[in-house]
Amino acid sequence: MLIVFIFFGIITISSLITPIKNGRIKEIAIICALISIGLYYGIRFAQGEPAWSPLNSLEEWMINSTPFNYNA
Amino acid sequence: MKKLLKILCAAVTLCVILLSLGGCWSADEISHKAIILGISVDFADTPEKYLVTAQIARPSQLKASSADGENAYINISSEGVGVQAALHGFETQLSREIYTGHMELIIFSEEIARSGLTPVLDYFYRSSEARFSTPVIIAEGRAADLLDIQADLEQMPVSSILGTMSNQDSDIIMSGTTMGDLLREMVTEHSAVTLALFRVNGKRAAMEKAAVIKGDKMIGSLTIDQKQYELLAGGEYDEGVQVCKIADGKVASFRIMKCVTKHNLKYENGQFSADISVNITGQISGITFGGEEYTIRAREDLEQILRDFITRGINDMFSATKEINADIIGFNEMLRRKYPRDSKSLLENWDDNYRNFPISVSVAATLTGTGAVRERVK
Amino acid sequence: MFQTAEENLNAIAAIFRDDSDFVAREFQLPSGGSGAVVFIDGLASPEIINDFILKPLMNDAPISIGEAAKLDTIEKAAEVILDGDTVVFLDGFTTAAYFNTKGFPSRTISEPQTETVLRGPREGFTESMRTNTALLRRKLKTPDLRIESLRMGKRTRTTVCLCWLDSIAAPDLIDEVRKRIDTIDVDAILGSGYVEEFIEDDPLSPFQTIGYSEKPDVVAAKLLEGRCALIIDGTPFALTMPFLFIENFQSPEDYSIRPLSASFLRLIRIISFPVTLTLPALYVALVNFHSELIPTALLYTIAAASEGTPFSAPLETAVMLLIFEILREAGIRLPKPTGQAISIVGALVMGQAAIEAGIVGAPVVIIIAFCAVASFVSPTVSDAANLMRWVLLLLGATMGGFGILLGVLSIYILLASTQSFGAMYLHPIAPLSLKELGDTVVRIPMWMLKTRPSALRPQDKNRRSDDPKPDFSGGISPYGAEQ
Amino acid sequence: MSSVKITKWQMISVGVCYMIGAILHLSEVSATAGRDAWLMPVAGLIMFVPTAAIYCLLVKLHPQKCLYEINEQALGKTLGKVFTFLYMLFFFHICTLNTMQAEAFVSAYLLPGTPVIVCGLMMTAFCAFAIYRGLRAIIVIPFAFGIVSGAYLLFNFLQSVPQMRPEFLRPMLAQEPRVYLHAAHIEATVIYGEIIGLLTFAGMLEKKTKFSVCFIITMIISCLYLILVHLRERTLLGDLTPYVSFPSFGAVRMIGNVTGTLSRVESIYSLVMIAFSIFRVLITLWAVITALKQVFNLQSYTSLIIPAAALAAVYSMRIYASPNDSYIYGLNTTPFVWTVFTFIMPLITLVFAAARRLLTKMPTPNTSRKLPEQGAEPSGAEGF
Repeated sequence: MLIVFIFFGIITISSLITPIKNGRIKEIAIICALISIGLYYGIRFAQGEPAWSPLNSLEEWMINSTPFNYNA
Repeated sequence: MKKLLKILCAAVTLCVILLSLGGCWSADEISHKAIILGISVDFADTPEKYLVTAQIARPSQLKASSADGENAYINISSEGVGVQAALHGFETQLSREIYTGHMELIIFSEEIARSGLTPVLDYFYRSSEARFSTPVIIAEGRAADLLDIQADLEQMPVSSILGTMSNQDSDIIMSGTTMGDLLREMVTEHSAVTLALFRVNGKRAAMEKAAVIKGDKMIGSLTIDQKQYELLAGGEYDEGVQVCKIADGKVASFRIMKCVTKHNLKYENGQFSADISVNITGQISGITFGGEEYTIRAREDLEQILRDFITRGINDMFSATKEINADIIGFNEMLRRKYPRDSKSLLENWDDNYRNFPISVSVAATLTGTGAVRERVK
Repeated sequence: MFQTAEENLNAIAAIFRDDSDFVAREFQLPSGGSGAVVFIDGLASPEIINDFILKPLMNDAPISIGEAAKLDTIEKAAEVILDGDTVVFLDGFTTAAYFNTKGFPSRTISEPQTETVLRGPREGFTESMRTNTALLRRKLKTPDLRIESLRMGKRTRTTVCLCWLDSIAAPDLIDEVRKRIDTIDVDAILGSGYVEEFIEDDPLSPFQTIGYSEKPDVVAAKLLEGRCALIIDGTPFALTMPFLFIENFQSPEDYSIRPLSASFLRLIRIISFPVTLTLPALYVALVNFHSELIPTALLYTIAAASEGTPFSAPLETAVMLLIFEILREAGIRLPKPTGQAISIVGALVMGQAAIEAGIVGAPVVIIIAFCAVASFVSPTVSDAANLMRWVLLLLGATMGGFGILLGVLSIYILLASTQSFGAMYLHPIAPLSLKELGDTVVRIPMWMLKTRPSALRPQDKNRRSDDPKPDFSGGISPYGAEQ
Repeated sequence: MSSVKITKWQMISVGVCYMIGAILHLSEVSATAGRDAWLMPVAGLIMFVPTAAIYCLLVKLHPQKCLYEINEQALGKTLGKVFTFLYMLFFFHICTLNTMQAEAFVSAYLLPGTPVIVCGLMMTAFCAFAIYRGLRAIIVIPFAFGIVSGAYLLFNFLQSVPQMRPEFLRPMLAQEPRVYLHAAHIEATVIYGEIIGLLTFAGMLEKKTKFSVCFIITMIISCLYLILVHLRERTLLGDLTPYVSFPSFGAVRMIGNVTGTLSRVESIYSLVMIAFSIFRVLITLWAVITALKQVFNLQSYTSLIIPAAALAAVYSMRIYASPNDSYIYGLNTTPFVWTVFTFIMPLITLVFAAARRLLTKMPTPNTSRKLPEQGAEPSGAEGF
């Protein structure tokens, strides 16, 4: 299992090479943001704890305190 | 461009190595699998435990002719609190992993059927390997004995039981009720379903009765004839033989080729009633009495005999089912579908109302031929 | 160039430095002054030189050779000599003249070994470019068949002929090919493979995007559809561009046999590609992952067969596959092309022995043999299939049906997104055009074949006029019918 | 956008394959509507008509423009970018929801031993490869693949016909209207609403084909397909439907060995279903990446592909606490969240676009036919 994580980690990092080569800062920033979010979720998943997800918390709030649900 | 090429090649080779290392999680060799063909579940001697017996095929013996004593199967049994625990017990005895992907038969003993099937069936319909289309049967006495019968024409007892069921199915009586049908009936309340009831006499298994399951408990059994009339009344009758015993020594048997059944439910001034019309076409297949008068010219009397016999059969089948108040034809479903609102009150306690639910039966029989011979050989 | 023939002669002799096959012959002109004839023995044919150049020069008669031109530099003279022509230096002239006296020996026209045909023309290209272009001219006797020759390779200076039909081929295709050929700066072009790798679209993809053929009628048919061909001096294989994936399954045989059987054969070729690609992977996936799909009786035979064998199913398949690859390669290296058949027979015998020895199960040998035979049905695509088969086997062994599904979809995407000189590779299937399926997946009769493949963007779309096929029934009344 | 030109039938085949990919969402609809689930696609389509009208009008007002360009053209630079970013989040959630459901399905039925994350990563790796090869390859998948698996689905349906019991469908329409409203709302937003993904490449249609024609044909074909799926589910499973986790797959498990040899056909059926949901993941991932390119207006998105795919795979593990939660939320709140994205936001874009169109046309007499003011108040059924 760990091997698969390492393998996909290498591939994602390797996608940084071309933008660094031709110096596109915006792309590097976005890729780093994506990778950091991915790491956050990857680690939370590896440790088995739940992670914050916008959709989950939005719908939790809708169920508890708004009329917008069918409470089936 | 050159750099990209290098990365591409590196990535591909890395992927190949890692995939082969990390993969093969859920791959298990066929030769490391114990292929289970049939499972029988009994109450174990120690209370609260089940004795599960599994029939496992031995492929290498299959090719060799079974004459040299080595049968092509082995029966393993183990005890456990539930079916899952018992199946897990097999792992300790067997050299291979158990594989239920090809399971073709599930047998429960009558005691378990009478005490309730849900705790036992639960494992089967949750597991991803079992199929809803696996037939379920009930065994009188110990279910494990059914797995030890002598499989004369087949290589394995399970396939010989399946063989008898499929002949019966096409010929007269038993449609192999699958796990899916059983589940569907158990889910709809107040409805009942019939399963084949096998009994071991000597070295062979014979199917003489049909167990009636209501909810998830077995509440009684029907004889083979009653079961046949239930099929006639329910409209699931393909073809078969109907033997009418008029008096001692005088028997007429007919070959039924087509049977069209219509149920129409009536609801007048608060009173529900059902009218079943059965239209049978058949052939004379054997007469053991009578002289000149019972030939083709006497067709009307033979049809009359067949009509009376079937009407009486269906009526006493309904009276039998009303006794143990199991609505195996499924009138409650028909009523709910036809009169969803008005039948609500009746269906509330359908168990008692079924007892005095008026069912009228009208049978029409036409005989189209007398087999290969036109006249009766004196 | 110099004034006198002698200095010119010495200059060119300096270039060739007394090679054994370099011949220089001085002579005196009857009207005074000396001259020299220079040629390479073996490349130029001595009879033409003696009768048509030396004799007239000796007695002041005009030289009557068709192809002749002037030369002004010694280097060009050397280049021309190497082509097999003869150069004549005369006193008092600063330019020389060269005459076409090519006469080098070349193979006679024979039936190509790789593309054998039961019924249809049997002549194949040879190594000399002139005969090849001549063969092509005989097939396409139209004035708008352009044959443009270019020089490639600094050292080998091989001449390459780019041929196309002016009224059909798309002009931008020809410019594109010409542009790509000019970009090649390599010192040697010895075979068609060199050129192919330099100018093809997707160097890394295992599927070829440039077709090759040894038969002039096949090349002619492709030119008529709007492609262009590259005939390379010194190799019998002509390259045809652009190349579509469906051409792997079209064989010249199809157009000379009945349309129904031709369509049936073509469907078999098309089906054999996915079979040879996915069969071993499917077997491994079925046995290891989804064994509930196998009918129970077959499950027992497979289980019984693989009872005693030491290897696991994927390893066993991989070992057998490797053995068959080695045997196939050995079969090709055997002198005759029938070697391939021998290798398969050898393989089956070896497989049988392996089964008896209990190393391999019987089902595996059957599947691998069938898969190897299926790959011979369309040889041009079989080398790509061999590679892809291993990738799919790996995916099948690790992820089962799911892995194979991803693998097959990836191959489909790889094919669908490759282009060959601007033409979509999976032309009639990927961007689907139903009326083009006629000549590709199934061969409709000739008189229904009205248009050229639209992917090649031909200038003039239809092959024949639109009038329907005349109905000949009832033309001649059968004999003895007129009572 | 790139110079890819899409023909009419390619757009329709992409739309239909995209809709078939929603097969794993259908358990919510059959759970609410139960016996009459097979009528819900029609009810959902009727409730979907206002949204469909908005999409067609949006594309008509901005020919040859994709969703994101429409946003920027109609709403101006900044608000357009905000809307595109919200759409990107929406598409990202659809993509991860589908990955999660497909993963759970694969690891439950096809590869019991393989960890779920590996199935997810393999799926998104394939999607990354497809996007890397370009839109021309993605557009071409559905046609050839659709025909092969369409033929198999038909064969599978015919195979289950002998065991169908039509009487399970009766009594029809015997439940109270609130149930039908709820099921139609789910159908209109969660299943039909996600078709907004098609708008992201609606601009690449050829000149001569109109988007609304393709859109209507797609909706009709997918509605027919959904009816068939529910019909088979109900007639095979009867009252078992609420108990089975994947009803459309559970129905296939009921088929006995009708063809004699091939007895357990559901593995092939599940592979075909997974292929369609992978296609849906592919389209939504492509929409996310092009949205990123549009919002931060980068030159090329090729380097973004792999990180986005890897994030989709990892995030799909933790989008909900467990796959069953998605079923519960799918019943209750997801329809409302999806209504905002699939109905409200396009409605606002349309209002802006129409207003902008009127302003530009105001000085000159309005020669062209007066555009029907589409900003009609959503019909009662749609309300909360």
